[in-house]
Amino acid sequence: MGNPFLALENLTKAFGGVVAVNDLSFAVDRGTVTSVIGPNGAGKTTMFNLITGFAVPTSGQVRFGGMVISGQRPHRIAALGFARTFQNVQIFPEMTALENVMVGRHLQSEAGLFRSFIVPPFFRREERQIRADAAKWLDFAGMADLGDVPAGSLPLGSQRLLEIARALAAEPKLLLLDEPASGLNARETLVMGRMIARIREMGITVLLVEHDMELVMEVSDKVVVVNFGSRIAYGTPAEVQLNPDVIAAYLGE
Amino acid sequence: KDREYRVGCAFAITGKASWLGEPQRNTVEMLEKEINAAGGINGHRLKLFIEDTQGNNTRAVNAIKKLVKKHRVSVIIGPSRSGTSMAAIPVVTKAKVPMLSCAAAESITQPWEKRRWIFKMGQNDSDAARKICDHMTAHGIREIGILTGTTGFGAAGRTQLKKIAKEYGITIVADETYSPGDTDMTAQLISIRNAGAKAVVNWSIVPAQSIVPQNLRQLKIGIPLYQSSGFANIKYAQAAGVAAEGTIFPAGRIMAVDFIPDTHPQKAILKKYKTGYESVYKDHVSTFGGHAYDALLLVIEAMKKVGDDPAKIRDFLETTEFTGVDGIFRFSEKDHCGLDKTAFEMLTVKDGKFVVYRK
Amino acid sequence: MVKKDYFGLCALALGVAGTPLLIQNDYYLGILVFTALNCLACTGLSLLMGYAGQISMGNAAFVGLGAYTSAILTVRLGWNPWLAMLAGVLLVLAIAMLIGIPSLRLKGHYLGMATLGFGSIVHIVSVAATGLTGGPEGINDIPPLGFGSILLDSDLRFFYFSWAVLILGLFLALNLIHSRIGRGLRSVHGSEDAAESVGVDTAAYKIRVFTIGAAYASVSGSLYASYVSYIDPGPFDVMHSVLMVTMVAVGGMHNVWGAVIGAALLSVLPEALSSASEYFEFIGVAYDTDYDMLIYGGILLSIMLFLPGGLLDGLARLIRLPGKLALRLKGGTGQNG
Amino acid sequence: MLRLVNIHSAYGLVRVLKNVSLHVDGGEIVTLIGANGAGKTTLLRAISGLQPVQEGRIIFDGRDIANTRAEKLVRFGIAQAPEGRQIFRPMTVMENLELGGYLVCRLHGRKQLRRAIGEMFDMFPILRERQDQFAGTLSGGEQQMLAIAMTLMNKPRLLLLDEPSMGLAPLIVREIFEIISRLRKDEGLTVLLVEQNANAALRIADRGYVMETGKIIIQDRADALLENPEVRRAYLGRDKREIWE
Amino acid sequence: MNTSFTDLLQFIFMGLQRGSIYALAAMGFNMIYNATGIINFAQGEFVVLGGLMMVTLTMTVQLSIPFAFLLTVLFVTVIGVLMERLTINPVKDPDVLRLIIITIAVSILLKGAAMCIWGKESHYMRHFSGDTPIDILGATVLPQTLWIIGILIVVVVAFVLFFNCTMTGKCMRACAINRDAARLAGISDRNMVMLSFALSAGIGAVAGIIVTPVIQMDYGRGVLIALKGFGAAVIGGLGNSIGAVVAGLLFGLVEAIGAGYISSHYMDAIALTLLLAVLFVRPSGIFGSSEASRLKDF
Ligand SMILES: Nc1ncnc2c1ncn2[C@@H]1O[C@H](COP(=O)(O)OP(=O)(O)OP(=O)(O)O)[C@@H](O)[C@H]1O
Ligand SMILES: Nc1ncnc2c1ncn2[C@@H]1O[C@H](COP(=O)(O)OP(=O)(O)OP(=O)(O)O)[C@@H](O)[C@H]1O
Ligand SMILES: CC(C)C[C@H](N)C(=O)O
Ligand SMILES: [Mg+2]
Ligand SMILES: [Mg+2]
Repeated sequence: MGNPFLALENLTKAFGGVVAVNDLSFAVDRGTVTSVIGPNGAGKTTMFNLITGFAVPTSGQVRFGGMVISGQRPHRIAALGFARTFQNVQIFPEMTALENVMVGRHLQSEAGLFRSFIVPPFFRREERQIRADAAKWLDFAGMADLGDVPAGSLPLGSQRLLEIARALAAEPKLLLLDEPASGLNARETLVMGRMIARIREMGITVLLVEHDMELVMEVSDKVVVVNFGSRIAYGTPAEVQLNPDVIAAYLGE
Repeated sequence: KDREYRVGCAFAITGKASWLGEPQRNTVEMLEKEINAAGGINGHRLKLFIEDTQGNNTRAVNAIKKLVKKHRVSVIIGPSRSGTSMAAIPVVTKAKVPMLSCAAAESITQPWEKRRWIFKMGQNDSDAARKICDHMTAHGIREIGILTGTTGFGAAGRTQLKKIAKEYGITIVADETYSPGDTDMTAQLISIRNAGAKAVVNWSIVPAQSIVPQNLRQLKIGIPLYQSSGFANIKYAQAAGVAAEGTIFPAGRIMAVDFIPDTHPQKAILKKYKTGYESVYKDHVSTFGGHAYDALLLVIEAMKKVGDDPAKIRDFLETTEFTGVDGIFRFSEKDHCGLDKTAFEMLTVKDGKFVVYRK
Repeated sequence: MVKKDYFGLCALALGVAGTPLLIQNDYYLGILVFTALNCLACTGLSLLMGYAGQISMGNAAFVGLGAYTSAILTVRLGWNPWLAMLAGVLLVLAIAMLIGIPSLRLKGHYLGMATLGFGSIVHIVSVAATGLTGGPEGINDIPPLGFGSILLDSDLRFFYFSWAVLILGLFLALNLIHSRIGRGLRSVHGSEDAAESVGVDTAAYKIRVFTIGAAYASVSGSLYASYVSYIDPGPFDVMHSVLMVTMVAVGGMHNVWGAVIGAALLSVLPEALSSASEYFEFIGVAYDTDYDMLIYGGILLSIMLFLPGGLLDGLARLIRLPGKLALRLKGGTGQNG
Repeated sequence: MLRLVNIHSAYGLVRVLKNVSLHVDGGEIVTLIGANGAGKTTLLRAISGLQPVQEGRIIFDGRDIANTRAEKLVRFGIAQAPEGRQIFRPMTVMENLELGGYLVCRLHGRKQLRRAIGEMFDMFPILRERQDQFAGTLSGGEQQMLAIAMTLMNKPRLLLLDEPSMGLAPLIVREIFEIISRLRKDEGLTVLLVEQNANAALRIADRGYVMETGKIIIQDRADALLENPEVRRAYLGRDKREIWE
Repeated sequence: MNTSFTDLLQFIFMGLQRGSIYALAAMGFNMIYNATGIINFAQGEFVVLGGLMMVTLTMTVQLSIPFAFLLTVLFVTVIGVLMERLTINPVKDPDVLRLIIITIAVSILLKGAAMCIWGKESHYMRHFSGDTPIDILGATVLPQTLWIIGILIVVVVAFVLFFNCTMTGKCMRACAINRDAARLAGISDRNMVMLSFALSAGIGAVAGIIVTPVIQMDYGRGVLIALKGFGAAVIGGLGNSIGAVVAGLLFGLVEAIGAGYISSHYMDAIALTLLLAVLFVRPSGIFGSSEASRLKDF
């Protein structure tokens, strides 16, 4: 087709005087893990918001399989096969962990308002299916035994995993992870790394924002480095790691 | 002989219309004691069941049902307001228990075919309107502005004023309203003044009755102010202070007992009620309490004659003539109110007191 | 959870069927009718408040619109009451949609105020449009509903009917809650961003549940009109909207059953208080109706202070208490050993 | 300086801290590490007065402060940078810092407050640039810096840090750890540090505790912990490749 | 002078008088909103208690107006503090809706108590300086109206100064936004919330005292005042004092002018429609920042 899987084209977002994302362009190939790194306030989260519809670009656009998607409402973009997690975890605290993941199956199920109204749940095959699928994804995240716990009382690390399980339950084509390892200890981060690798093996393209360099280096195919909203480097982890600009702006010594 | 006679009362004792219900409750409690102290009705003890409707339709329906079905009363006195009375009508009609409403709206007893079990103590709004129009005609006033509150009472007054004014050939040049909680009617009064009205009629309940005269005075609009029978409580005049001086309104005679000649047939009962009430409760009588007084006296009289069978009481009432606090009731099959405009006296405020209007 | 809900529904149905064996007095049945009507309106409101996390302080307006549509169409135009009720629902759906679209963009207290304002406007119109609504004088002689020649004109019949409608309403609401759509709604409450990120159209969902709640209210209003057969603007003012919000909150927001229990309590409480004077008289204490308000406020306050999760939750905890105590004791010994 | 004796604490009926004892001496940096949900945050909240303690004593400067209200403890010189960027989101960065320095303002006046804010801006220059922006619109890392700066405003004697490095870029993490060391050196600050980045934390700490499911299971000197095989496997376990297999 | 101008002027005075009450009520709402995030439904009862207490002190006890004024404000402030101590403070984990329902319950209790103490009828009180109308450019104004407007100005200035020159206002807001964080900064949430209740009860009392001479007072009057005040607070942008005053006055003026020129039957509906229109255009009120309110829970 020639069209890249996902392409950011001269993407710019300004908040008043602050230009959070500045003329940013890069492409993501299908089935890869691309990491975005950069100092605090570089515009990584803003970029995620622009891709997933939570913010509207000031100029430039996001293309998905050749189609311009930026500017659409988030749920429309989700319907295209995008799923994400949030830097400040966003879960449904009053629902159980399993129910959280069941919400993730929203787009994979179809019962409409009328049917939902008339038919009680035990007569609905779909409902059982949703539950089973959700349980599967919860298990994938290593939380099989926490299904009945209200999500709000889970420790932070588990909430992060729950977010990922919910996103995966939507069976996305593209998964955007915003600092999934923050708040995890070294060992837990390793587990997270393994999980990202498995997600990639399932054929899901991953866009990752992370400050844990070891994780980034381990799992990424490509790394994009941004500073002040602009791209300052792009390449394989090894290349980027040695780039003097990156060292000066981000990694230090 | 030891069986008690049961009478139900449903008044707006609390809530927005408590100024109606409270004197009514006080009145019937006073009478109950009096009657029982005097040996009851033909030896039967009189037992009152008093319910608070809170001036609320749903509560009123429940209260009436409670009286009818739980307390099995023979007759009901109240409710205090037009709206709650209307809501109660289907219940008592179905239960075949007579009800003596203490409200005033005409639709409570009309159409008479559908209101066989309903009687009404409050003087007709239309008669109050007639009384006002008589007075205005006599003083050459032909253009008026009306000002009514958006309560059941005010709305009924508005309807009647419009109808009766037409009968009298009086033009309503301005028709203004305000909501019950409103506390400033200057805008409406200015509209009335600008429309060229020669008098204002205000038809409402507290506290607007006291505020309208004050607003008029503030605006220096020097035209006469007429108020409805709802003004008939001396406290409202006191609240308005000097501004209330000269306010003209129709009222039951209970408001002007001292001015009624001894020869008047109502004089005795008026005096009895007023002195009785004021000595027991250390408070001024009001016409509203008077409605309950008449209602209970009527019921007692009926029970004396025909016992406590609801149907018999109803039949008895339909043929009764009774001189009460509110006027001289002449009930008939088609007229379950039985009062006409002679029940009213035109009063005015003079030196902070109600006096009969004399030109 | 799911099972419990439907068992509860069956239990409720059985209870309703059996009630007239215990209670024959029309007075008590009448109270239960009003209870059912309040429960019905609150069920709809609880979908909005408890599940979608949005507040509406204008629900009484929808009850009123339903009631007035029924009354006007039957009395003035002679429509069949069922048809009038349906017309009420349709009208309310349309109005709810119209007012919901701009309002539901607002949040929290702003949404509260907007719905409150809408509710007051409807109330003011019902007072001022005397030609249509009869104004404060109201509309009387509203015909009863009926099935063929069987008219719902006795308290017993209406009792069965109103509770059947409530049970049906609850059944539908429970279906909705335990469905994909219901989860979507609850997710809106938890985090709109997260809900959007998995494809839930939060704006559309809020409007849907708002209109559904309004339809419940409308049916409740139509039933009220035909049961009492007289309406005036009184029962549909903003204080009744506030009362409904209170009912839902007192019962426990996060569950329709909470709404039902809260509505039931606050419907029955004033009636119970109205008999308070009899009890007090019985034990020889002077009691004035005026104290009702104090007692009512006191009870409401105590529930909110001492039962943080609402009545339903309080009851549930009471039932589970022995088990929990046992658990705690076990935990304690485990610690020491 | 701070001594916890047999602390118990619970959320409702769920016991989270079970018989925890630890101590931090004046001028020390002590780090607390442990898996997700071990109870570290709860422990810090218990010290700072946000979390009720069912049993046990918390002794600070010789007085039992268990269940003393948090706002009072701040006056004693205990400050906590809580987990999860507890800032005032709908207020500007400037307002946040002013509030952080509430006590400075109360005790020493506006001028001191301005000075302290100036110092924070020097420490985190990005905050100066963002001073009129609503704190809730800051990037995650900027929020974290703000939260730490707010805590430092009051010049505490005992600093409780809950995962300060969370969401910060490597450069900044290093900077923060340097700031902590410097404050300890220059001003004799005492620090109790909860960190997931155990490697870095143990490197600047004097001593460390390891917590698991609400209990302290290991305590030792920091350098010893760094070498402890059990700790290495569970919390520092980068070099254990087998987890990949 | 031409009548249409004097009429307009008359409506404006009427609007300002009405609006002043709404503005004061709205400021009371804001005070508690800022410190807790809740809408205090008992705000109207503070106004009522202020009015009724003042009636008793001046008409029955025959105290001089300034002395009675102080005593009344003190009395209602104490009620506000008690309310906070007994019903708001004991709530462990404050949930906004639950607290609001608590304030509804308290408002019912206060209303009930006022009814038992002062009875059901309207109470009236003499005007501060007589009720002889004053002519201003052809419009007639009661001296009390001038008192009302004057006292509103004094109160507004005092509060704006207080909140801008001390940190207290910010601290209050901090408590509502994030209680734990506020406490960690050394701010006593309990004192702030209590202070907010005290101040808002005090403002309520002042409102009650100054309006009672012109509108009279009865136990049930609180609801309406509260609703309008709430509307003004929301339109002005919750939490914003200047917004409250502007919106309150605007509300009063719209009502007065609507009643004067359009229709008294729909006067309230006109004001409310305007309110809705404003909200739909500016979802966070006239002076509210939409960005800030997006960052708030309530
Ligand atoms: N609504 C807004 N108004 C003003 N500035 C904003 C807004 N949202 C974000 N910014 C600014 O834009 C910049 C980019 O923020 P963003 O959250 O994208 O950073 P980030 O790269 O994700 O950083 P971090 O690694 O700290 O999470 C920040 O400096 C932030 O302060
Ligand atoms: N509000 C709450 N209600 C119930 N349980 C809670 C609550 N907060 C925390 N917990 C539970 O308390 C335990 C300890 O949590 P805590 O947050 O103290 O852990 P932590 O060691 O700080 O973990 P993390 O590394 O994820 O920050 C966890 O099991 C958690 O599920
Ligand atoms: C008797 C009247 C003064 C009251 C009137 N019946 C009402 O409905 O309010
Ligand atoms: Mg970010
Ligand atoms: Mg933690």
